[in-house]
Amino acid sequence: MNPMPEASPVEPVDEPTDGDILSCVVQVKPGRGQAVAAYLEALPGVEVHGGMDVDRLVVSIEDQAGHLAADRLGALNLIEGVINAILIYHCDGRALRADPYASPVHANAH
Amino acid sequence: MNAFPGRTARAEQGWFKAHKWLLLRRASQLGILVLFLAGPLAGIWIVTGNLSASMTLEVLPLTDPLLLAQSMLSGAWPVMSGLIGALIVLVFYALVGGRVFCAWVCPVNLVTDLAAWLGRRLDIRASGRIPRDARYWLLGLVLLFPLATGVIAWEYLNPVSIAHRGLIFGMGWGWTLLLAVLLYDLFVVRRGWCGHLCPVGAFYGLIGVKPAVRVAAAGRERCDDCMDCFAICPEPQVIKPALKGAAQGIGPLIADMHCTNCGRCIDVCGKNVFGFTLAYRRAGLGLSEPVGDGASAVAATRHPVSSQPGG
Amino acid sequence: MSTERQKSGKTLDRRQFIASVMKTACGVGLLGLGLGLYSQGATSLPAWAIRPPGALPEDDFNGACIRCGLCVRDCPFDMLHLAKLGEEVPTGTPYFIAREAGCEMCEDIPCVSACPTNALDHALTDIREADMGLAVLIDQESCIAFQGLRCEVCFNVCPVRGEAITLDMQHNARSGKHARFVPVVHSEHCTGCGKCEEACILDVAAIKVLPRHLAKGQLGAHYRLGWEQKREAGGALVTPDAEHRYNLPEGMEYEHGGRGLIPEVVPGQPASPVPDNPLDVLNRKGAL
Amino acid sequence: MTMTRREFIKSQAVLAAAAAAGVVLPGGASAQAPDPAADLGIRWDKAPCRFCGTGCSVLVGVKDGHVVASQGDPDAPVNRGLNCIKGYFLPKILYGQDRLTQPLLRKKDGQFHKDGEFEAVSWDEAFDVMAEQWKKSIRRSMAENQDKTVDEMTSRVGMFGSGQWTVWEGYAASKLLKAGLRSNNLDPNARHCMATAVVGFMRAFGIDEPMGCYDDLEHADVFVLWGANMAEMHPILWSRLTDTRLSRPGCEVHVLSTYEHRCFELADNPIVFTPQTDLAILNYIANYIIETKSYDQAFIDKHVQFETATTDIGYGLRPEHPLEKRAANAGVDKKLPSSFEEFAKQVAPYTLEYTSELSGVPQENLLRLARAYADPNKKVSSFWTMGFNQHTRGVWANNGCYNIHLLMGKISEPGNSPFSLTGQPSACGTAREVGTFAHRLPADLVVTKPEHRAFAEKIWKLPSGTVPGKVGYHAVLMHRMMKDGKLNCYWQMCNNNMQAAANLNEESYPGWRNPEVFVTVSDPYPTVSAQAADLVLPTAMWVEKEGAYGNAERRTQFWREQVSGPGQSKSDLWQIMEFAKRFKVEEVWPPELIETMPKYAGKTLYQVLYTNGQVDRFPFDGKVVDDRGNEYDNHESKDFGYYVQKGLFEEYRMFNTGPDILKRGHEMAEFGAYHQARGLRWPVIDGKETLWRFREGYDPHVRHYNPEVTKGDVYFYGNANGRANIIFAPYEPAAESPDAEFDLWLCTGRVLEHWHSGSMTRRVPELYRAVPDAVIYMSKEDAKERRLRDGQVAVISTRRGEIKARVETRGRNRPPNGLVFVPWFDANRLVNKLTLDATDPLSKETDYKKCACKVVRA
Repeated sequence: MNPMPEASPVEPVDEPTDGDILSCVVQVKPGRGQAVAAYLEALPGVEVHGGMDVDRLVVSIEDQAGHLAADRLGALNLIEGVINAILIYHCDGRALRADPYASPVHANAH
Repeated sequence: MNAFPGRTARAEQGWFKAHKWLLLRRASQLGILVLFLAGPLAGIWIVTGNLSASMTLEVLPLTDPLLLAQSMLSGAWPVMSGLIGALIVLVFYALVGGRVFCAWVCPVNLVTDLAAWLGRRLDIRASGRIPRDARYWLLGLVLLFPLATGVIAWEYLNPVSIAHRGLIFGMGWGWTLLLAVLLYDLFVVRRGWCGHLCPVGAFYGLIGVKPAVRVAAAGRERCDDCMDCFAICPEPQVIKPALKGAAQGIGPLIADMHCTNCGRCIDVCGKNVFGFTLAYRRAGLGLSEPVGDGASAVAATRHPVSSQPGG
Repeated sequence: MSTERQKSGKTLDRRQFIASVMKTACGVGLLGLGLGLYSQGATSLPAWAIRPPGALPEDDFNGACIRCGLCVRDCPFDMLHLAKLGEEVPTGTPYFIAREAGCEMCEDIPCVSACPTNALDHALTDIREADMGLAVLIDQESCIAFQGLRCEVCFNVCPVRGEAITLDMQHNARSGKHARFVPVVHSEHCTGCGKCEEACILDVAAIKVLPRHLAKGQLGAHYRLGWEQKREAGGALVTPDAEHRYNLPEGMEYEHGGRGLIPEVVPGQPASPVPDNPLDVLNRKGAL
Repeated sequence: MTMTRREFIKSQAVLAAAAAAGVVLPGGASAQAPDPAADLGIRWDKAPCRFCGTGCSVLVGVKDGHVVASQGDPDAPVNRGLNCIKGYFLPKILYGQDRLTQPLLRKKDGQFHKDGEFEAVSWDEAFDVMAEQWKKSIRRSMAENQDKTVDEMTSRVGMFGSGQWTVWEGYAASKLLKAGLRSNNLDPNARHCMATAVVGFMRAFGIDEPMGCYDDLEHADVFVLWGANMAEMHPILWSRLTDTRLSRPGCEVHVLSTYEHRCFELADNPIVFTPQTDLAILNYIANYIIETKSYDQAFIDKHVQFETATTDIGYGLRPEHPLEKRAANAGVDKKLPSSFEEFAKQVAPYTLEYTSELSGVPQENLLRLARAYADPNKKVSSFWTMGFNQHTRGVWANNGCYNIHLLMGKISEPGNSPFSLTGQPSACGTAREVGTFAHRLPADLVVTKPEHRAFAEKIWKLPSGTVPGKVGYHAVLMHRMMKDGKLNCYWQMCNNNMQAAANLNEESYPGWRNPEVFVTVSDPYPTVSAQAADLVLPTAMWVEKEGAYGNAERRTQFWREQVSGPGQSKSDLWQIMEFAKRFKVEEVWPPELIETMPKYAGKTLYQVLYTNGQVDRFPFDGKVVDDRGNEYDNHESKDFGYYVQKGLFEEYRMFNTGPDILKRGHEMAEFGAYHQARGLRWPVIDGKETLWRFREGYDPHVRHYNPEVTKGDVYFYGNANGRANIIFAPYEPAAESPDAEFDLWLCTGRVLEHWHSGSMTRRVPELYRAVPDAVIYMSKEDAKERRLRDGQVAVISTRRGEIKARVETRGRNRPPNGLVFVPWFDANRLVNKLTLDATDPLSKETDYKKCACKVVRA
């Protein structure tokens, strides 16, 4: 049985179930919060969750085929208007893959 | 039946006579150890350092010449105090007899004597045979290492220095080496280490080729072939020419450089055959030096001399 | 001449002799090979073990040191150990662990004078020229001085304080009105004595003494630091410019080498918005 | 809503980032964000640091009744999340392994005996024995006071308090001693640190405490440090000063000291002067200002008056001491009116040449310093601590600095500030404001003035004439009186005076071990004082009790009891109030006094002083709750049945807040406000803090005292005519200078890593490892001259004693030739065996910075 063809690097695979997940805080030059947030949203696998008004964006990045989340984090620093991006939380995809079909966790379980 | 060597001597001349030189030797070995340990244990600093190099009363430097040689071969020029220490040791052993270090100073000797004693007591036959000259090869190797690799590799396994340094500065896993020597001597080769392998002994033997102090089988005519001296002696091959060489005109002097002047043969011999002799006394007695010595001694014409038992 | 039996005995002896010699030789050779391999492994010194002052480079040291322990005995502060068999350090050689007890940098260096074989080089007379290693402030995250707290214990205990280690005073951008006193090690003066690592108040020391080859980088031979060169040379290497003159609006001045454009001095306001020391601006986030 | 495991992980990641960025996320995502602290089970609450007068605020983390962590309080304006190395180790100071847990009394075969061995006893037995001793002494005092007026009565009992007491502990002690036991022998160890500053303030401004605040650090152009090693003694303030120096163009730092210390690393104008010659330097600067006519004539005309101090006032030694006999006006503090011209003439002799030659300071350094002060558009802040205060002419030195600032009018405005830094965390809050000095009553009132005593007695609801009028024994006098057998009961709280007081061999130790004296020491640890005491009481420390400290910028900070003390240890407050229960009014007050208020007959002092309807006004329902619902203990209120701290504080506020108080200017907010804020800088008038005093616009009192004051002008309402005093005082030599035999100056002090006598910080392993023992800091030449090598043990001795310590020539302090510095934190090297108990005769504060010693090989 031939191995599953590697997803072509160009078109991103939606809702990957096994990549790493990481969240970071992106310090932005004053007043540039909105613009940079919009720019980041456009990047594949990157979501901005808040902080646009205080120039400190809360961003989550997920692995995309061909684009590792960690590389993406590094790339953020080079974007115009970004002072720096600091990693806050990084969950390894493999840990997730261990039991991807675990019973869904209810929001207020604890 | 386990008759042990010296039993007759003990019976006839009393326990003390049968162990006199043994006690003196042990006193010397342990005495030297106490001198070194007085500092760290009791704070009385007489001798600092260890057998590799020491400083006595901040005046007298003593250095192990073999080790210093290895150090120099690795390219390090020694300090004046190190050099003087080595010269002092060389002169001392040249006079007193090179392998006196093995019998009277070396801590490993306690272990090999113990092995020999256990062997005799428990009647364990260590039947292994290796040539006694292996130690000279090892000595060559030991000196070659610093020359080739610039590192004194021998010191990583040298039981002599590790034992003594272990006793003074902390043993660590050093005891395993001593255990190995003990088991090797007990089960593999009788007197395996000191008699066959130890390059330190070999080196000191080479220094003490012409010592002033020697054992002589002066009263060999009284020998009744009880073989006690052969049983007790760590280097039995040195006795035969002196004891039985009268016919071939070989003098009563144990001329072989492997003799460690340990004096056990004197102790155990019920007939007072053996005794220490000093060079000038020997000259007086006309006991000339045998012409060439070493294992293949060629017969040399010499008139037999009656001599009293050694000092 | 000798009898036949004797002759044959001799020839037998010779063959037997040569055989036994060969056997011994290869036996000892095998032993030597084993010893060589073991010694190769044993001579690699772990980073935390530091040689006493004046020690030769590591492999020369292993050749020169005869493991006599005289340096250990003569150390007035009892902080040297002799490696025991089984420890990672080559057996019998002296070392100390900085975190346990650093070298007190005695001015008369008793350990060197006690060494009989120049393993501790007697050429070392000024303890400040010793090179036991190099202190490196490795963990800047846990070092509380980097966070702005007033610690400086490593700076205070250093026997060569002010040269081997100095405090770089920087603006604390987070608090906005405090300064950070950041310890900086200078490799040309640091002797690697380990007092800083010993005294570091963290549970695990943030500043550690490493062997110099592990700690030091090396500037490309093709490049020099301009301001260093100027300082060393005592003046500009290239003749400085002729005096510059500018077209400026009334009341404005322009300071070529210094503060650049200087708007007319508004009374009560500090003369210029920019501090005269360029580094002051660079070290601050300013309006960022 | 169900989430896959992946979504759950992702939301966690986002929430963590949000928490780190301090951003509130829209939508419900943050709803179930577990509070990172809560799930670790640590309860955080604020508290001021236990150590120096800076007053940094920390958050203390408590879990299962144990302080497990601390952090710099990020929202505190003083330190914004930073600490020094001592603050970093605050959680560890509570848990030294030899913490005292039960009272210990010297006993021999079951009975108290002066030379017996310490044995554990119960609190009751401890207080019974103590009460018996105190009553015996009080009976003798009452007999001696039989026919004395209230202004002449003395007492044989005394208490030695501390600038590390909480505000209410000082207040309760003051009530017990002055009102209850009618003894003014209550002095704090702040006598050793801030008494000179107090007298300096009172003589110049008629009111205590600095007029500036820490914000001067961010506004000054020039900083001048007079005998203040801020780099080590006020680390966080030094950090702020350094930041201003680095970022404000043209900012200069001048450092004056008798030896080179850590502040010299930033000194643009380093000045090392011969001890005592700072007086000449101050007069020279005044002279320079007058000669160059750069003084602010308008300011002088409107706000300043001139006086001249009585000179040749001795050195506060025993009367029979030759120096004291030779002094013409020993101890006289009278000031004579003078004028600007008179002052100009008086400072005229202090020319640049004379001063430079006398002080050994190069002329250009003095000139640069004088120019900085005299430059009208440069804002100058002067900072000083023990260099000025522990000084046989300390009051003159304090006034000398005020003279310069007043001549230039550079005072009471941002950046222009003569700032007397406080050493201890609550020397201001407790010792000075509550007035636990031998001559003081709360809010700058004094015992010698009848109307002040009457006012206090009115508030305390006591018969008039209860509070004695004669000034009690100050710190140094206490030890002398104990040695002479005139003070027979001594209770030392929250400090370590056996190690701290000067001249241990001749005064302190003989005094404490005098058989006629019963010494009690309350301390968490077995200190040197405990060793020399007769009864040792285990004491709860810092966050083991609810407390309040007042720092150097008049900021009062409260904290709650976060953990309980180990074993049977109790807070100082509890001990004072419990001990008060042992005295009936009849045993301490003469019958005629009781008759004036018969309702007190038969009552205990506890009932009279602490359940007078004011102290016990606030109920206590078993716990203290903060605004986040956390609950805290309060062992005193639980034992006494009412909210003790609140009651005491509110009664104390009747002295400084309210319509009919005698001395305005010390107003404080009500009790609750201080638990909600990181401290408020008094005077707090209708909830608003005062930053700069005596300046209209910043200080409401100015408008009150001087309605037609022009906008932004000053008015020194401490003095009746609103004018501050410029007081001339000449240079006078030190009490004991080096001579042929004792050829070196000896200066003592502290190091960054240790606090005072090291009883807490030396029990933190890392701090002990960083600085294990006291060393003799010496110059290289001095060491070489005496054949001493670095690290070698030497014997340092004076006419009074000797100790052994190692020599340090490469350390943080680099003394000039002729001077050595020895820190006093080491219990094994009691440097106060060497020091001379000479004091400033006006403030009675010991001069620890100068005596003559010699150093020889051990």
